[in-house]
Amino acid sequence: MSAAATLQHHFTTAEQQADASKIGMWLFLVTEILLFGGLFVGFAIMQSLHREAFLEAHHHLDRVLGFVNTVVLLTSSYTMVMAVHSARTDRRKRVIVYLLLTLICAGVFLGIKYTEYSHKFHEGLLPGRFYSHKGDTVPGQFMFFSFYFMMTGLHGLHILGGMAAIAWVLRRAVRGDFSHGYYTPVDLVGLYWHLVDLIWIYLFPLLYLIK
Amino acid sequence: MSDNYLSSPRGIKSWLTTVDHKRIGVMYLASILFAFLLGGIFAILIRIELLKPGHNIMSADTYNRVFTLHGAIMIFLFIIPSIPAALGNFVLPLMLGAKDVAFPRLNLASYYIYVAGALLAIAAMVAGGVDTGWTFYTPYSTTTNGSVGLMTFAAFVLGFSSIFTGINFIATVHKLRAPGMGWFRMPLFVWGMYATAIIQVLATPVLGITLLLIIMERVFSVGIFNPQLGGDPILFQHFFWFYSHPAVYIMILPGMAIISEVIPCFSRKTIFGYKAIAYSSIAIAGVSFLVWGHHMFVSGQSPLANVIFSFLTFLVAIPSGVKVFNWIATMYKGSISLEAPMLYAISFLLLFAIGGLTGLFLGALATDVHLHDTYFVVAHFHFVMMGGTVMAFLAGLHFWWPKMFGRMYSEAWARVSAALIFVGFNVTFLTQFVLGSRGMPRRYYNYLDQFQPLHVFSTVGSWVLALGFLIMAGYLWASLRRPMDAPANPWGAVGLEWQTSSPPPEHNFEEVPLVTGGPYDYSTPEPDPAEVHA
Amino acid sequence: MDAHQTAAATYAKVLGTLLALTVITVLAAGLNFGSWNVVIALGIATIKASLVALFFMHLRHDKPMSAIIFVTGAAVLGVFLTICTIDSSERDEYRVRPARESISVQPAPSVPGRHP
Amino acid sequence: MNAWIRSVLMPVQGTAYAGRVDHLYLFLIYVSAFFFLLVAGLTGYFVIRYRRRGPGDRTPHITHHHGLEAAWTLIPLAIVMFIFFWGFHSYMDVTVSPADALEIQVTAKKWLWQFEYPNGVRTINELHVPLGKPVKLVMTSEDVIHGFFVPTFRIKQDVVPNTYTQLWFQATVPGIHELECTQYCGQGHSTMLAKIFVDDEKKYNDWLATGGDAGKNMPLAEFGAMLYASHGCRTCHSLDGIKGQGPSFKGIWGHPVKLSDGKSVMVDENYVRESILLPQAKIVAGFEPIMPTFQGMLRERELKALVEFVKAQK
Repeated sequence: MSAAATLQHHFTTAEQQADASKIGMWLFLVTEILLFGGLFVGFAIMQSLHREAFLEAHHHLDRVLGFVNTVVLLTSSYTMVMAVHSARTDRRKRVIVYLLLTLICAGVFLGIKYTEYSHKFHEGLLPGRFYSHKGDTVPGQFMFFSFYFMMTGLHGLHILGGMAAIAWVLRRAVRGDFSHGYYTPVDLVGLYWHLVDLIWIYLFPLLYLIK
Repeated sequence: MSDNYLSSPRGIKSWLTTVDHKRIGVMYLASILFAFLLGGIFAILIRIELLKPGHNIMSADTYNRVFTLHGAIMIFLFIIPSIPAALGNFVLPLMLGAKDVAFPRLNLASYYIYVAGALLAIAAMVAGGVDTGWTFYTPYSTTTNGSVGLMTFAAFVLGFSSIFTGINFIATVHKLRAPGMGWFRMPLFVWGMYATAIIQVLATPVLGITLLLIIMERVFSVGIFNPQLGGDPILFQHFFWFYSHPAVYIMILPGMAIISEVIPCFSRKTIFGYKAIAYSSIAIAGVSFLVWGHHMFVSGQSPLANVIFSFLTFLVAIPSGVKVFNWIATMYKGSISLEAPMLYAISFLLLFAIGGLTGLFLGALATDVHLHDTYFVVAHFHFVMMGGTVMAFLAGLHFWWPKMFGRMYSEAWARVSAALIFVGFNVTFLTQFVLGSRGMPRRYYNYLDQFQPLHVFSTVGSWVLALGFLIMAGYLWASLRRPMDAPANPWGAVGLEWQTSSPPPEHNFEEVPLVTGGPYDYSTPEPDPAEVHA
Repeated sequence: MDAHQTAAATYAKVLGTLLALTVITVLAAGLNFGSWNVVIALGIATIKASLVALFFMHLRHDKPMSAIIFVTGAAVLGVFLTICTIDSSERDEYRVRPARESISVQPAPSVPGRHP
Repeated sequence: MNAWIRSVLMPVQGTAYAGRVDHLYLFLIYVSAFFFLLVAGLTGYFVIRYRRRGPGDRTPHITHHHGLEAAWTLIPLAIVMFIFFWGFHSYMDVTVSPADALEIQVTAKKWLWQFEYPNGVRTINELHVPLGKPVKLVMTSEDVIHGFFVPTFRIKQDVVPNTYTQLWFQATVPGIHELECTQYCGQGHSTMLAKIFVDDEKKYNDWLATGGDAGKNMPLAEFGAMLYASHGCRTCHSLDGIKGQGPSFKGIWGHPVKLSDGKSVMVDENYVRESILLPQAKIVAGFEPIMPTFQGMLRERELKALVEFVKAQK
C-alpha cells in the first residue's frame, strides 16, 4: 500500500499523521499506567496493613512458573521490537516471523498462567468471599488473592487484547501493508505490547518475590 | 447555502456513521441537553420534596435515589461532556484551522461509548435504582441494595468516552494547527481545552479502577475498601477524590475557556494578559492533582494530610483569580455590547466570583470543619458548576449557535431567559449558603422546622430557574425552524471559526487558512501581539 | 545495512540484560536484606522498566513528546502513591485491628451470603 | 454589624471554640464581600462606561501590564496564605484534646447514636455533658460511615467503622444542642439526630448517678413512647400502618405475623422482647435483616415500656 493511500484527508503529510498517532498512543498508554496504578497503590496500602498475611499468602505462588513467565514475556518484547525494526527496514518476511514468535510467547504466557490459576482454584486460593483454603495459620490471606487475581487478571486481559492486536497487524503484514514509509500500526501495537511487559516487570517481584 | 455539513451528505445513516467532528459535536449536544433535562427534572423533584419537612411527594428511599440520579446524571452525563465533547468538538478544529480532529473514528467511538454508558445508567435507574449519592462512598455503596454495580459500570464506560475526547484534543492541538498558528497564537479556548484534556487523560483512569474495585467488592468481597474485612474505607475516598477533584477542573476549565472568547468579542478588544490566562489554565491543571484531600478534612484523614491539602488548596485559588482580573481588565476601554452570550459571560463573572470566594471558607480548616457536608458546600459547588460552567456553556451555546445551525435565535427572548436564570439561580442557591452556615446538613430528606422558610425560598427560586430554561428551549427550538440566514460572522468576531460560512462546509474551510496574527486582534490599529511582547 | 545490524544487536543486548536482571532479582529474593528487600526488588524492576521504555519503546531516540507524556503519567501516579501512603501510615494509630480470626470469617451483618 | 451578621448566618456559639471559628468566618465574609464588590463594581462600571456607541467604535490595543498582573497575583496570594495559617491555627485547637478531658465513647449505627460514660451508663440519642468541662469523644461506627456534627459547637468528624476518630469540646452554653449525622448513610440519614444536654456539673453528676433513668416516674406506655422517639425506632417502624424499613407497629399486637422462613409467630411480650434484643432471630416476611441489636443497651424497665408501647398501638 502506498504512503499516499494511507494518509487520511485531514493530515497534510505522512509524518504529521504518524506523529499524531504516536502522541495518541502514548496518551493511551499513560491511561493504562494509571489504571493499573490504582491497583498498585491499593496493593501497597493493604500490604502494609496486613504484612503477615500477605507474606504467608505469597508462599502459595509458584516462583518457578513466575520466573519462566517473566522470561517468556521479556522474550516476546524482544521479538516484538524486532518485528517493528524489520518493518522499518522493509524486511517483510521477518516481520511476519517475529510477529508469529510474539504471538507464540503470548500463548505460552497465558498457558502457564492457566496452569497457575487452575492450581489456585483447586486449592481454594480464591479472591474475597470465595477463598476457601484450609489449614491457614495466618488469617486474612484472602486479601492477597483478591489482589493477585485482580492484578494478574487485568494483566491477562491486556495480554489477550494485545494478542488480538498482534493478530490484526500480522494479517496486514501478510497482506503487505507495511513499508519503511508506513509501519505505524506495527509500531503502536509494539508500544502497547511493551507496556504490558512493563507492568508485568513490576507484578512479578511484588506478587511472587517480596517479603 | 445547501452545501454545508448539516445537509450533505444526507440521510440518518450518514449521521450515525459520520466521522465529521461537527456532526459528532451536534449529536453530543443533543444528548447532553437531554441529560440536562433529565437531571433538571430530578432537581425540581428534590426541591419540591424539601418544601416542608417530612414526607411531601416521595419516600426517603425514593428521595435518596432521586438526589443520587440528579448528581450522577448532571456530572457524568451532562457537565463533563458538555463543553468539551459538544461545543469543543465542534469549534476546536475550526479554531485551529483544521479539517477535523486527529482521530475522527476515535471521536465517533467516544460518542457511542457515551451513549452506551448513558443507556447503562438509565438501566440502573430503572432496575432498582441507586441510593449511594454520586460519590459511591464505601462501605455504604458496597452493602446497599439496588443497581450500584450497574451504575458504577456505567460511569466506568463513560470514563472511556471522556478519555478518548481528551486524547483526541491533545493530539489535535499538537499536530493539526493551521500553518502560522504557533502555540501563542492559539485562541484561549484551545488552551483551556488542552488543559482540560490533560486532566481527562491523567485522572479518569483512576476513577475507572476505583469503580471497578467497587464492583469487585460487591461481587467478590475483595476487602480493600471493606472495614469488616480489614480494608480501609478512607482509602476509597482518596481513590475517588483523586479523580473527582481534578474532574471539577474538567468541568470549570472549559467554562473559563469560553469566557476568554466571549468577553474580547463583545468588548471589541484584545484579551488582557493572554499569556497569563494561558499559563493559568495549565497551572490549574497541574495543581488540581494535588488538592483532592480537601474533600476529606473531616473524614478521619490524618491531620498532617489535612494541613498539606489545605495549603495546596489555597494555591489553586490564585490562577483562577488571575483569570477573573484579566477578563475584567479586558473590558476596560472596550466597546461593550450586551447580547445574550455576553449576558451569560457577565453572569459567569459574578456567580463564579461568589463560587470561588466561598471556596476560601471551605479551604480553611477551621471553617471547613463547620461547613463541611452542609448546604454551604451544596451552594458552593452549584455556584461553581452551574453559576460557572453552565453559564459559560450557555454563553458558548448562544455564541456559536448561529455557526452550528446557520440560524439566529430571538435576542429579546434570550435576554428574558438570561435574566430569569440569573435571578432564579441566586434565589435558589444564595439561600443555601445561609442554610448551610446555620447547620443544615446535605442529603437530608427531613429537616428541623427552623430551616423551613429558607427551603421554601430556595424551592421557589428553582421554579424561576426552570421557567428560564423552558423559555430557552422554546426560542432555540423556534430558531431551528427558521430559514438558514445567519451571516458567517454575526458578532464581528475574529477567530478562524468565523471565517468560514455558517454553517460550515463539510471540510470546514474552502481553503486552508494561513494565520498571520494573534487570536484577538479586535483593537485598531492592529499590531501583532507577538511583536508587542518581543 | 550497518545501522540495522547495530539496532538489532542493541535489542539483543537489552534482552540479555533484562534476563540477567530477572535472575538477579530472583536470587536476591532468596537472601534477606531486611527492610531493603522491597527497595532492591523494586529498584531492579525500575531498571528493567527503564530499559524497556528507553530501548524497546524507543524513548531514547524518539521525539521528546513521547517521553514527556510518559514521565508526566508516572509522576502523577507517584504523587498519588506518596500521599496515600503517607496518610495511611499517619492514620495507623487510630485503626482498630479486628481480632485476627474475625478478619476472614466474620460476615458483615447486612450482606447476606458472604463467606459461605 | 458583626453581631448582626453572625446572628443571621450562624447558630448560637455553644463553645469558646465556636467564637474563634466565627471570627475567621466573619473575616472571610468581609474579604469575600470586598472582592465580590470589586468584581461586580468594575464589571458594572465598565459595562456602562464603555458600552458600545456604534459600529465604528475604536478600542485601544492593550495586551498586558506587568505591574497590575503581579499585583493581582501576589496580593491575593498573601491574603490566602494568611487565611490558611489562621484556619490551620484554629483547627489545631480541636485536634488536640486536653489531658484531663472527660472521655465518652460514641458508637454510631444505622440510624442511632449510642453514648457510653466512664461509669458504664449508656444512653441512646441523648448525650449529657457537664458545662464548662472539656469532653473528649472517642467514636466508631458499627456499619457504614456516619458524621458527628454539632452546629452550635462548630465541630464535625466522620465516624468510621474499624477506626477510632476523636473530637473534643468544652460547652459554655447550658441547654439542649442539636447533633446531626452529616455523612450520608441511607434511608434514616436525616432522622439520625440526637440531643446534647449541657447541664451544670451538679445536675450532670446527679443524672449520671441515677444512671440517666429519666423515665422512672412515668407510666410504662408513656415512657415507651418517649423511648420510641429517642431511640430511633420511629425511623423504620411507623405508627400509621405505612411500611418502612421495618414493619409498622399499628395493630400488630395479638395477631400472628408471617416470617421470612415461612413460619408465623404471635406478636406478644416474648416476641417483641426478642425482636429488640435479637433482631435477626425472626425476620418478618418482606423485610431485610437490618435492625441493630439493643442487647445490653436497655434496662429491664425500658424493655417493658417498649412492649407496653407496642401493645398500645391498636
